[in-house]
Amino acid sequence: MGGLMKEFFKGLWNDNPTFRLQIGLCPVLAVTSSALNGLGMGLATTFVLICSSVLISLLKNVIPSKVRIPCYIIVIATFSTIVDLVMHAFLPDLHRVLGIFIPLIVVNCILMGRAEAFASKNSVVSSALDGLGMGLGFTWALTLIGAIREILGSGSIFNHKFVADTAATFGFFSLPPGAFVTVGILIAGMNIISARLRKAS
Amino acid sequence: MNESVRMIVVLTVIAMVSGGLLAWVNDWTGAIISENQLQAMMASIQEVLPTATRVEILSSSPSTLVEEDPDQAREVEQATTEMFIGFDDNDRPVGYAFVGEGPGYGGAVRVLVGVDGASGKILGISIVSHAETPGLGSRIEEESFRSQFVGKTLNDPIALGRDIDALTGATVSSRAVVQAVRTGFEDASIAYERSR
Amino acid sequence: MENLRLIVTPSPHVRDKDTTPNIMFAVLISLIPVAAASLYFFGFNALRLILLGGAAAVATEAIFQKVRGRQITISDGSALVTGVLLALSVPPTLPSWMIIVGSVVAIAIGKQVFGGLGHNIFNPALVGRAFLVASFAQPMTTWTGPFDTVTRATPLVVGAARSSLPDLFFGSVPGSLGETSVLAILLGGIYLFYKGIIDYRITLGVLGSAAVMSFLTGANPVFELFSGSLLFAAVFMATDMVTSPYTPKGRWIFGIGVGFLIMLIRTWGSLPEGVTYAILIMNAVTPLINRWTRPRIYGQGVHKS
Amino acid sequence: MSVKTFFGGIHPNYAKELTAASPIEVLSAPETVVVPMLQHIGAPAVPTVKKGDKVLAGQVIGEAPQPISAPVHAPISGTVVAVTDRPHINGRSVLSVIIENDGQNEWVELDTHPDPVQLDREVILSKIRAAGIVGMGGAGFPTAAKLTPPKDATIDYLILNGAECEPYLTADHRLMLEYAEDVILGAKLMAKVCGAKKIIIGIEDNKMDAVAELQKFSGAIEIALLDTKYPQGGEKQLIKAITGREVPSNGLPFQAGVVVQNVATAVAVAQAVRDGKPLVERIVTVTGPVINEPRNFLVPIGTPLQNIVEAAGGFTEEPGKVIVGGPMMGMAQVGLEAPIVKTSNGILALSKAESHEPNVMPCIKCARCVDVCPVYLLPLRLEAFGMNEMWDEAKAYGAMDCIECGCCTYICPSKRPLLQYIRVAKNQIVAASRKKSS
Amino acid sequence: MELFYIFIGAVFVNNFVLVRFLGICPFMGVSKQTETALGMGLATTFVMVVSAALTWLLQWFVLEPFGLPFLQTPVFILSIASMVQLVEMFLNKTSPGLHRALGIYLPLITTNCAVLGFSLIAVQGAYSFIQSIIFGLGAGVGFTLALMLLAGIREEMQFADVPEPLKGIGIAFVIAGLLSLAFSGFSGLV
Ligand SMILES: Cc1cc2nc3c(=O)[nH]c(=O)nc-3n(C[C@H](O)[C@H](O)[C@H](O)COP(=O)(O)O)c2cc1C
Ligand SMILES: Cc1cc2nc3c(=O)[nH]c(=O)nc-3n(C[C@H](O)[C@H](O)[C@H](O)COP(=O)(O)O)c2cc1C
Ligand SMILES: Cc1cc2nc3c(=O)[nH]c(=O)nc-3n(C[C@H](O)[C@H](O)[C@H](O)COP(=O)(O)O)c2cc1C
Ligand SMILES: Cc1cc2nc3c(=O)[nH]c(=O)nc-3n(C[C@H](O)[C@H](O)[C@H](O)CO)c2cc1C
Ligand code: SF4
Ligand code: SF4
Ligand code: SF4
Ligand code: SF4
Ligand code: FES
Repeated sequence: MGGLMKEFFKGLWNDNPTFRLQIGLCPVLAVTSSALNGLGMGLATTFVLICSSVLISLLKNVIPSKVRIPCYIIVIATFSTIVDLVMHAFLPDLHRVLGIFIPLIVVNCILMGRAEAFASKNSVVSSALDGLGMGLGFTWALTLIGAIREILGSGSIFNHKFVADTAATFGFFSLPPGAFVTVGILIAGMNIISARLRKAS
Repeated sequence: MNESVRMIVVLTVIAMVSGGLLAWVNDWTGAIISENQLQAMMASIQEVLPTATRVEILSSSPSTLVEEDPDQAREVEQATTEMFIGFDDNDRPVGYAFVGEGPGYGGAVRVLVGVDGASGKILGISIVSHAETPGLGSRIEEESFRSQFVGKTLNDPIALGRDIDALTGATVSSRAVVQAVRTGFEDASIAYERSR
Repeated sequence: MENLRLIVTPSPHVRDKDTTPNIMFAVLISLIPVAAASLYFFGFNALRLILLGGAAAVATEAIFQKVRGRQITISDGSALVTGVLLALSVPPTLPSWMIIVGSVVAIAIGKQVFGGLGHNIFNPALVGRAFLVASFAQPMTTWTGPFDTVTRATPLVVGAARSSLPDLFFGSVPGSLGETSVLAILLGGIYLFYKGIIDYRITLGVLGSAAVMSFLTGANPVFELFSGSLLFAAVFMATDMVTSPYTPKGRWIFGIGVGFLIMLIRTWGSLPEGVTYAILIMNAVTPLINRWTRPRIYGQGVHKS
Repeated sequence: MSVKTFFGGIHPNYAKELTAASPIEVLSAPETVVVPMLQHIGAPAVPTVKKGDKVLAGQVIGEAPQPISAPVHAPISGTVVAVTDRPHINGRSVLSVIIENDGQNEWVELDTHPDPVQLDREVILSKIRAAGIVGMGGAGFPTAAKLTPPKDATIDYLILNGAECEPYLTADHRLMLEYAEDVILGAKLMAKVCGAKKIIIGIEDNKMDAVAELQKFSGAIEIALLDTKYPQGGEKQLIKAITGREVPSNGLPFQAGVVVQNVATAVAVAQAVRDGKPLVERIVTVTGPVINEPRNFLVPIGTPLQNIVEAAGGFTEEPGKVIVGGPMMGMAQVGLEAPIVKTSNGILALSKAESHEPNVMPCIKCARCVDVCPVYLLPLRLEAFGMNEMWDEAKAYGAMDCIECGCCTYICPSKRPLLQYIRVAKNQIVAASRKKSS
Repeated sequence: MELFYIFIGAVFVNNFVLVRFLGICPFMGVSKQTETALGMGLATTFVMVVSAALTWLLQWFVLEPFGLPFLQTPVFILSIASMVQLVEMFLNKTSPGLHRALGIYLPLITTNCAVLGFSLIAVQGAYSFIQSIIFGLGAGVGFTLALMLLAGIREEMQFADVPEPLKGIGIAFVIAGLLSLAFSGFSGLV
C-alpha cells in the first residue's frame, strides 16, 4: 500500500509537473489569471489524465509497441475532446476562458509522458493513482498561481472581490508578463522550500 | 495473428471506438451548446431591445446587404456582420439590433446595439467581446459609458469629444466603441429599411 | 632598506582614476538641470516623487543584498540613479505609494534577480516604469500642466500643430517630470558626453533614426524629437551601459533600433509613446547584437605574405 | 608633419618630466655583478666559465646553444665567485655568473671598423650575433634572428621604435638625444642585413627635441611623428600607424614586410659593428614618486637594483612597489636583489598609496576596455571566459591575439583584473594545444 | 497588405510564445544556447507552415463537409504527428545535412502545443489557404524570435550572479516575463 501511496504523492511535490518537471507549461501561464480558471483547467486535465492512464493501462497488452504512440494520442485526444465538448455544454463561461487550452491537453506532455513512462507499464490501480497524483499536483500548482495572480492583479479570490471596485490593483499580474514572473518566483520559492526540507531531513 | 495485421486492427478499432464515442458525445452536447449560445445572444438582445419578445436573424454576413447596391459595398464590408429584428407579441417589428466592430487597444471591440424601429433611436448597447486592458479599456462595459449612446439617432454626430465623452486614459477603447456603433448603425438602418 | 615589504601584483601597475561610483554620481549631477526644471514646473510633486523614488530604490537594493548575504553596495550610487530616473519618468500626480512600488520592482525584478549591478539585461528603471504602466495605466497616463494640477493632454496627444516650440524647448508643457524641458536635458547630456560617460553612437542613433522616420512618415522631426520622453531616453536611458551593447557597431544598431521602434509605436501603435518598450525590446536584443557585431580582431583576415 | 596613430590606446599620466631632462650618467660598476644566462627569448646561454676563473670585460661567459638564443658577456673584469641560481627580475631563479669586480676595467681586445656600412651583410650579422644583442625594447628577442627572415620574405620597411610610450621612462628619449648618430648608423646596418628597402623611425610627438637631433644625421631616413599614446610603441600598433599594414594574427612582422627594432637595439648594433663592443651595458631610467633623485644611468648589466636605487639617492619613503620596466608592462619586484638585464629599461618606485589594489566592482559593460583595446578584442568578455574556465570560447574570441598591453585593466572603472584573467586563459589555451600535439 | 498584417501580428503583436502562451515547453527547454534555439525555431517554423496547409485542407475539405468538426483535435494531432514523421524520413533521404541540423528537433515538435494550437487558432480565424500559410510562417518566425532572444539572454546569465533559487529555469521565467512586457509595446500595431 505504501508503494501505491508513493505513486500518488510523488506528483504532488517531488515530481510536481509544473514546478519540478517543467512540463505542460502553456496552460500554467495561459489560464491562470484567476484561481477558478486554474482549478478548472487542473481538474479537466486530471480527468483526462486518469481516464487515459486507466485505459492505456488496461490496453497495455493489446497495443503493439510499434503503434503505441498513435494509440496513446487517439486515447488522449478522445478524452480531451470529450472534456472540451462537455465543458462547452455545461460550463460555457469557463470554457470560453480556457479556450483552446482544453483541446491542447492532448499535447500536454504530462499526458504523453505518463502514458509512455507509467501507465503502459503498470497496473490499473497504480496508473490511476499516478494519474490522480500528477493531476492534483498540476491542479494545485495552477490554482495557487491563479490565486496569486488574481489576488494581486484583480484584488479578488475565486471571483470574490475584496477591495473596492475603484481601488488600484497590480494589473501587471493579470497580464501575460505577470504570468511568467509569478511562475518564475514561485519556482524559486519551491527551490527554497525544497532546500530547507532537504537540510532538515 | 500476423504482427502488422494486428497493428492495423488495433489501431482501427481504437480509432473507430474513439470516433463513435466522440460522435455520441457530440450529439449529446451539440444541442445543449447551440441552445446555450442562442440563449446568450437572446439575453443580450433582450437587454438592448427590451420590448421584443421574439427575434429573427436578418443577416449574418455582409454579402446579403451588398447584393443590391454595389455602391455600398466598400463601407458595408467593414460594418454589419450580424443583425437581428425584434418583434413584439403581435408580431410587429419593434426594432433591430446589430453587431458592430471597431479597432480597440487590444484587438477588435464588438458591440451589440439595439435601435427602436419607429424613432430610429438607440435603445441600448452592450459589449459582446473585447480584449481591452482590465481596469482601463475594460471600463467600456460600464453602464455610465454605455448609457451615453441611448437616445442617439443617425442625425446625431455620435462622435468622440462631441456628444460622447471618452473614458479617461482609454481614448482608444472609447473610440472603438463609437466607431462600432456609428458605422454599424448606418449600414444596419439601410438594411432594416429594406427588410420592411 | 633591507626589509622592504614590497607588493607584488601583475601589470599594469597604474589605473585610471575614474571609478564606477564616480560615473554613477556624474549621472546624478547631470540630472540636476532636469530635476531643477521639474521642481520649477511641477513643484512639490517633483520633490516628493524624486525623493521617494530614490529612497525606495536604495532601500530595496540594501534589503536584497542583506538577505542574500552580499556586501551592501548602495554607496556606488547605481540604485539611486535607477530610482531617480524612474521618478523623472512618471507623471507628476502619481500617488506616492505607486512610485515606491515602481522603485521596488525596478530594483528587485529589474536588477537584483539578475545578480545586481552589471548583470541585468533590461533597464531597471524602465522595467519599473513598464510595470507601473501595466498595473496602473490610468494614473500613469494622466498628465497635468505645469504650475497647476489640471489634467491636460501632452504635446504628443495634442499634436505638432497645436504645440509651441519655445514651450517644448523650455519645458512648459504637460508630461512626465523629467521629459518636458529640452534645454535641461541637453545641458545634462552635454555634461555626460564631455565626461565621456555616454556614447554618442547610441544618442545619435536614436535621434537620427527617429528624425529620418518622422521625415519619411510626414511628421515634423523637430516636434517628434522635442516631445515626449524621446530626448530624455536618448540621453539618459538608452545610454545605460549595462543594458546596451558593448561593441561599437552594436551601439549604432542599438540606437537606430530604439529610434525606429519609438517612431513605429508612436505612428502605428496604440500607445502614444513607445520609448519604454522600444528600449526594453532593444535591451532584449542586446546579447544577440553583441554576439553578431564582434569587431574584427587586429591581424585576422590578413594574409600572410 | 602629420601625426600618425592607431585605434584604441590610453592616455595615462606620462610623468616623464621627472627624468626627461636628466642626461645619462655613467654608473660605475658595483663590487659584484650577477649576470643571468637568460636575458632573452629562447634557450638560456650555457656558462663557459666556472668558479675561480678570471674574466675580462667583454669576454664571453655564456654561449648560445642554438640560433634562437644569445651569448652573454662579462660587463666588468674580475673573478668568477659563483655560477649558481640567483633571483631574476622575472621573479624566478635563473642560472647566473657572479663576478667580483677587480676594479681594473680591463677589456678584451675589440675589433673596430671605422666604416662599418661597407662591411658584408654576413659579417655584420655575425658581429651582431656575437655581441649578444637582443631586443632592448622589452621582449628581448635575439636581434640576429629577427634580422634573418625566411628567404622568400621581402622586407619593405625597417622601423626603428623610438616611441617609448610607457609612462615615466625616458631611457630611449635620452638615448636618441645623446646617441643620435649611433641610432642612425645602427638603423643603416640592420637595414642592410635584412634587406629593408626603407627605414622609418617612429617617435611620439612629446619628444620633438629627439626628432630634431636625429634629423641632423638622418639623411634619407624618414622620421614618423606618432601621437603620444600608450601603447604606441607596441610593435603591431607601430606597424599599423606607420605603414597601415597589419601583422597577420598568429604571425610575425616579416609577414607584413616589416622588421621592427628598438632604438637602443640600434645603438647596440652600431657599437658592436663599429667598435666591436658586445652588449654589456644599457641605459636605465630610475624614477617614480618615491625616488629621491630620479635620473638616467648607463649601467653595467648585472648590477643589482639596490645599487642603482642608491645611486639615485634612495627612497623618500618606504615604497609600496618597485617595478622593473614601466608601470604598464613592468615586473613588480619582491626585493632589490635581482640584477638589471639587457631588456630592463627602467626602475620605477611607487608609493604605498599608489600600490594598493583597488576595490573590484562588477563589470558595468561600459565598454571602455573595448574602446581602448589596440587589437580590437572584447576584454570584458575574455575576462568572463577566463573566470568561468571557458577556454574554447576565450580562444574563439581571440585571447591569443592579446598583446598584454594592460590598457583594458588600466581604463576599467570597476577596476577589474581583466588582463590577469586573459593571461590565465592564454596559458590554458597553450597548455591544451601542447597536450593535443604531444 | 492583409497578409502583411497577419504576419506582423503573429510575429510581434500576438507573439505565439510571449502573448499567446503556446510552445512554452520548448521555449523554456531549448533556449539555453542560441545555436540550438535557432535550429529548434527553424524546424518549428517549417512544421508550422506545412501543418498550416495540411490542417486547412483537412478542416475545409474533410471535417466540415462531412460534419465532423468535433473530430478536429484527434485528426489534427494525428496528421501533424504523421506529417512530422514523413518530413523526417524525407529529409533523411534527400538532405542528410539538413536532417542532421533539424532532425533532433523534429520529434520534439509533435508534442509542442504551438503547432496544434496554431492550427486550431487558424481554423477559428477562418483564414483563407494563403492567409493560413502566412499565419503559420508568422507564428513560426515569432516563435523563433522569442526563442533566440531568450537564448541570447540566458547565455549571458552564465556570467551573472543570479540568486541560487532562481538559477536556471526560474530566471528564465522572469526574463520571459520581461520580454513579454517589452513586447506589449507592439500592441495595436495591426
Ligand atoms: C499597458 C497599457 C494598456 C492600455 N490599455 C488601454 C486600453 O485598454 N484602452 C485604451 O483606450 N487605452 C489604453 N492604453 C492607453 C492608450 O494607449 C492611450 O494612452 C490612451 O488611450 C491615450 O488617450 P487618453 O489618455 O487621452 O485617454 C493603455 C496603455 C498602456 C500603456
Ligand atoms: C604594449 C606594448 C608596448 C610597447 N611599447 C614599446 C615602446 O614604446 N618602445 C619600444 O621600443 N618597444 C615597445 N614594445 C616592444 C615592441 O613591440 C617591439 O618588441 C620592439 O619595438 C621590437 O624591438 P626590439 O626587438 O629591438 O626590442 C612594446 C610592446 C608592447 C606589447
Ligand atoms: C617565439 C617567437 C618567435 C619569433 N620569431 C621571429 C622571427 O622568426 N622573425 C622575426 O622577425 N621576429 C620574430 N620574433 C620577434 C617578434 O616579432 C617580436 O619582435 C618580439 O616578440 C618582440 O616583440 P615585443 O617586444 O613587442 O613583445 C619572434 C618572437 C617570439 C616570441
Ligand atoms: C549614462 C547612464 C545611464 C543610466 N541609465 C539608467 C537607466 O536608464 N535606468 C537605470 O535603471 N539605471 C541607469 N543607470 C544606472 C545603472 O547603469 C543601472 O543601475 C544599472 O543598469 C544596474 O545594473 C545609468 C547609468 C549611466 C552611467
Ligand atoms: S611600453 Fe613597451 S614600447 Fe613603451 S616604452 Fe616600454 S618597452 Fe617601450
Ligand atoms: S572597462 Fe571594466 S566595467 Fe567597463 S566594460 Fe570593460 S570590464 Fe566592464
Ligand atoms: S585585451 Fe590584451 S591587447 Fe586588449 S587591451 Fe587588454 S591587454 Fe591590451
Ligand atoms: S515534450 Fe512537450 S511538454 Fe515535454 S518539454 Fe517538450 S514540448 Fe514541453
Ligand atoms: S508547449 Fe504548450 S504545454 Fe508544452
